[in-house]
Amino acid sequence: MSTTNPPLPEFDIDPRAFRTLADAQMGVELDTGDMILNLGPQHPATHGTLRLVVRLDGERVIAADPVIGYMHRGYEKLVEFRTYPQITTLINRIDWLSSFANEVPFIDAAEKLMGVEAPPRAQYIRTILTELSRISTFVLFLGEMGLQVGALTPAFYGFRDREHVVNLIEAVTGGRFHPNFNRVGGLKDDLPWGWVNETRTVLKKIYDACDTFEDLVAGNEIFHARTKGVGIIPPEIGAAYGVSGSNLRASGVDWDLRRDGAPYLVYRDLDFKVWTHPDGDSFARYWVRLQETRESCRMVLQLLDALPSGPIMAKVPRIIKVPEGEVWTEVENPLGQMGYYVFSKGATGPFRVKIRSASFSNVSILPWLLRGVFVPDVITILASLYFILGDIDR
Amino acid sequence: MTDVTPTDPGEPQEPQESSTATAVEEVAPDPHALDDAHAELLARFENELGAAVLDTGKAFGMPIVRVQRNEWRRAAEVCRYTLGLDFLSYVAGIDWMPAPKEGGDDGGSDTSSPVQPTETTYGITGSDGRYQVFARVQSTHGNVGITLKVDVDEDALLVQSWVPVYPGADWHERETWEMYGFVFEGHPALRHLYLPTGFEGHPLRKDYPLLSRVVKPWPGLVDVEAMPGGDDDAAAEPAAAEEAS
Amino acid sequence: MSALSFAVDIGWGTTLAIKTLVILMIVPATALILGYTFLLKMMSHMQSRLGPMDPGGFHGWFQLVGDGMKFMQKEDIMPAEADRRVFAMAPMVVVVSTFLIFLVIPAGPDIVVKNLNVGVFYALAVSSLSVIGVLMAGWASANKFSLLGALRAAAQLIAYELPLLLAIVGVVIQASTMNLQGIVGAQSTGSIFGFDGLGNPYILTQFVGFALFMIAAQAELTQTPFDMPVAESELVAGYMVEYSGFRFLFFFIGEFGTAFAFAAIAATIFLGGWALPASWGLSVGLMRFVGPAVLFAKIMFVAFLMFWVRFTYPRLREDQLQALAWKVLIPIGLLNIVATAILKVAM
Amino acid sequence: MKKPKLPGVIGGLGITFKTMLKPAVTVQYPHEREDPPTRARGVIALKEENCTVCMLCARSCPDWCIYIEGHKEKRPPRREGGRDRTVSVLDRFDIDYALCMYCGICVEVCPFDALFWSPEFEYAESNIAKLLHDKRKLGEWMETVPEPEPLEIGAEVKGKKK
Repeated sequence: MSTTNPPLPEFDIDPRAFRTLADAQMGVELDTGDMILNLGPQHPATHGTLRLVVRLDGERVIAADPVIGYMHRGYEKLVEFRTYPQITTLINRIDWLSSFANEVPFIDAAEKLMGVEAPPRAQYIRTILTELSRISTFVLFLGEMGLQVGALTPAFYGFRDREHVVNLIEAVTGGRFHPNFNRVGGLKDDLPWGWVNETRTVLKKIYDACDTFEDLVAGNEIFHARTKGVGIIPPEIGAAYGVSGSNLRASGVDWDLRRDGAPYLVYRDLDFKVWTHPDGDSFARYWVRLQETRESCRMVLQLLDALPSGPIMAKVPRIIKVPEGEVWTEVENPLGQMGYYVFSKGATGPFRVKIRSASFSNVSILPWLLRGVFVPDVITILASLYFILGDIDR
Repeated sequence: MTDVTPTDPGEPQEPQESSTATAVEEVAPDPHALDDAHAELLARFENELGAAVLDTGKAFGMPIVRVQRNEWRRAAEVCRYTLGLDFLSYVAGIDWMPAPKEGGDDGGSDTSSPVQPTETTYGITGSDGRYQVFARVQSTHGNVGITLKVDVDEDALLVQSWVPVYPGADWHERETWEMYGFVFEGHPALRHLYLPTGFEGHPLRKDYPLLSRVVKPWPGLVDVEAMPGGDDDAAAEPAAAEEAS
Repeated sequence: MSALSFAVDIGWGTTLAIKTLVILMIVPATALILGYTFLLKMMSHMQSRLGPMDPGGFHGWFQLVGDGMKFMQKEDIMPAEADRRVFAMAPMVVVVSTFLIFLVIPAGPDIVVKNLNVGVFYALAVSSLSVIGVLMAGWASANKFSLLGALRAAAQLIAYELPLLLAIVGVVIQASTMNLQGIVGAQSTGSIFGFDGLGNPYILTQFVGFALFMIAAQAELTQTPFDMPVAESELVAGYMVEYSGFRFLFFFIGEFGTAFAFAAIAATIFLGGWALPASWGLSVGLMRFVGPAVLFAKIMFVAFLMFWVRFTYPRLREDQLQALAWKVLIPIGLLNIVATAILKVAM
Repeated sequence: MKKPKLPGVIGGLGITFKTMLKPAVTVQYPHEREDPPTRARGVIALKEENCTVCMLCARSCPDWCIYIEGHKEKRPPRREGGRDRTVSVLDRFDIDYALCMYCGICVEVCPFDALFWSPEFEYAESNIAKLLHDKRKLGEWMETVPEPEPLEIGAEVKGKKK
């Protein structure tokens, strides 16, 4: 019953050539004028202020041009006027859903430049908190995707279950959204009393929540009809556009920086499965993130069992001066590959930092992906790519 | 190919006080060493491009190569089609000139932001001008990656565009164009990405002031008032003044 | 006609006035009841939250009434390029069709505004009036989103008129009358293979018809999984985007009033309407009071089904929706009619 | 225990029905309260006696939202016969919570432990100017500062000054 997308032409970027295909497709001789529709910047389907200028022929999209920059805070300029502790407070505002995971690569870069190594307990707690912020982002996505496709209820389940995880992060770091808990050389504080057992009960709840989402959304035939075969990203074109993370793994690319890239934190001592899906459509992206949420729960349980004791802060001078040099650190953030290229000239702050955020490239494939697609499918594809505006605009 | 680790020309004026924390460099294995996959990649890249490679270097296990200006697109083609580096991470720009002190040279206006050294030093593979474009490409299966750098002529500001090779470079180049002013030849439509259409000036250049900090007086400027008419000795200068530099 | 003249003999005109007054009050009241119980309380509990608690003290019963008043005093904005008269008329047309449906629904042995012989046929014919109102609203608001919403609504409502009718034809054949009182009577007196303790509610024999009717009603009311015209995440509010204040209140009443009307038709046709099985031997006088309560209970059950589906499912794309209507529902409807006819003759 | 796979369409209905019967999770805020964890960063409290007007917090605040004014005073020597001590006294210590991003750098950088975190969060104002809390108000927050909670097993307990 689900009509698949029309056969997309071999990759090219000239919409003019596509226009004839759209007409031939519709078999409409009379030349109807195109309608320019503005999706956003105030629109419920764009997670924030993304504006999509769409040229429609009837309900079918001929060309889509995302307009971004409404949330541009100019991080790369701000960073040049701040010291390292001040920057950690800033960068966890880039991808504000998994904010702890933003701080880790930058602190890792500073520690590499200074030749400082955070003690094992700090590494373990950092990995736990990164995986917890991944769980909180994905649980929200599992509910949010249902909302974009029309089902109101999963969104509330998503927020309800995510609340437990966010409370856990707040109990440790003090901040629900902006933990600012990383310091060069370790962490600001240790875990509060009874936190480990509390985390185990919460992980049990998240595990059950995943089953609920499996039945309510992933198993629903209407959801299949709306997402299967919609917005297919071929692996080689996805990689050429820099799409990373679950979006690329959903197209069958078995690539996860936690396992493959340069070793960071304690992912090397964990055994976890990298989930991929052959189809590369919106359903595959939902399915991959659902499995990755479960995988993260298992990983945090392993980490909690193997949590070493000991100090959480290495010996680091009070005023941090990072020696001269350049370093590139990349990590597997919930949204994809996040990396910092830090140029330092030996001052208390970096000379220049290139922030490679995942959603920027994930969204740059939209003009290619949205050609010949129905309007409701545009919303499905936007939801399945799962980008955060702060991540796009920096 | 000179294998140079980052040594800035000449010692900076005040001796680099070796803070206790930096682990003793020599004993630990060289942190920049390339694992064999990257070393082999670097070797293959060099014999593919031959003379086009001006300089190579490595930083923390990542090879960096500076290529000639007119070979930039060919380097991309080599990376994508011969070396199989199919994933484009980013394309970005850098301005090596140190930022002029805000509010002229009286200094002390804002000591909360870091004080960068004043002379211009270039990164690992050096640069012949103030501007450079650097990009990173990786392989999604071989988990190797390489960073390429190219110089941008200061008065011509021209760079070859990577869009025909990596379509993903489209947005990255638009951002670098509006932030630094480099014109990418062969780019389908260089127009503003982040900044509003009528925006003049290139914000990420070092000489572009951060207005928000110029407008508001720095709350840290005020000092404890000296005793009225008392015999406060000159030595009781507020301790904070020299500590912050 | 003189049904309502208990003690005093009141003229023809006054009964008509009373009846219209009752109808004018029923529709907003049912919209409030339905909206409150299902949209506010049931939906929130299904989403593990409480819903309004403070307004009106006990469980926030005053919430929708308060909303109604809020809408009334809100400014009634009309877009600059809007087609003023059509923009103003659109909500009226949509609500009128709701009022008209209530004319034929029987709530008791002789409690009905007009007992038409072609009752069912009339009800469904009138319910398709709202399509015109929706198109008028979409076109007149000079807004791309509302235009898209209106065109989707037009295609959808027309496509689902057919399954709606076909579902009813089965019942009409079995009850061999289109008069709603007749159908209610047939169900209460009928018997299934001799056992008449439960009467013969057509939901048992006409289950396919009931399922078909519920799906088509869901589409007629533009409720999920068929709420493309008012897709919040795509078209924000579909054809209602530009409406605010009192006019939006009309749309709100229209939406929930029609939901109540369709639930009433479904209850009357498939669940035996106001009547309890004849074999229980209740007197007509008593039924005159018990009837409306029974009808209300059955309507709430059917409405529960509708809203339960609405809060659980995602939304279909319109081409899938059209394919569902033309390729699946209509063939099933025709088969159902053929089967009923054969059984009718064979019995 | 893989239960027989109901078609998703029916299974979904089951879930919403079950949730309807379970109690809701809403906390009705003004009547019921859910107090934040002890480490929550709600508001910054100032212990005036510890403050020596060293300006470190004002200088390291990324948002530039701490305004301090102080003056020097003569104080009798601690031990008799000693020289008079010149001490800095705080005149004005304002934190502008309209600008503050609750990063906590000031609390950390203060060498004399004059600033503390308190999980208190109910200080919303109708007028934004009132978000500039002066010295007196910051002192009031001191009572709401909780005792530092014990750490998890395996944590190295270092001296925690109040």
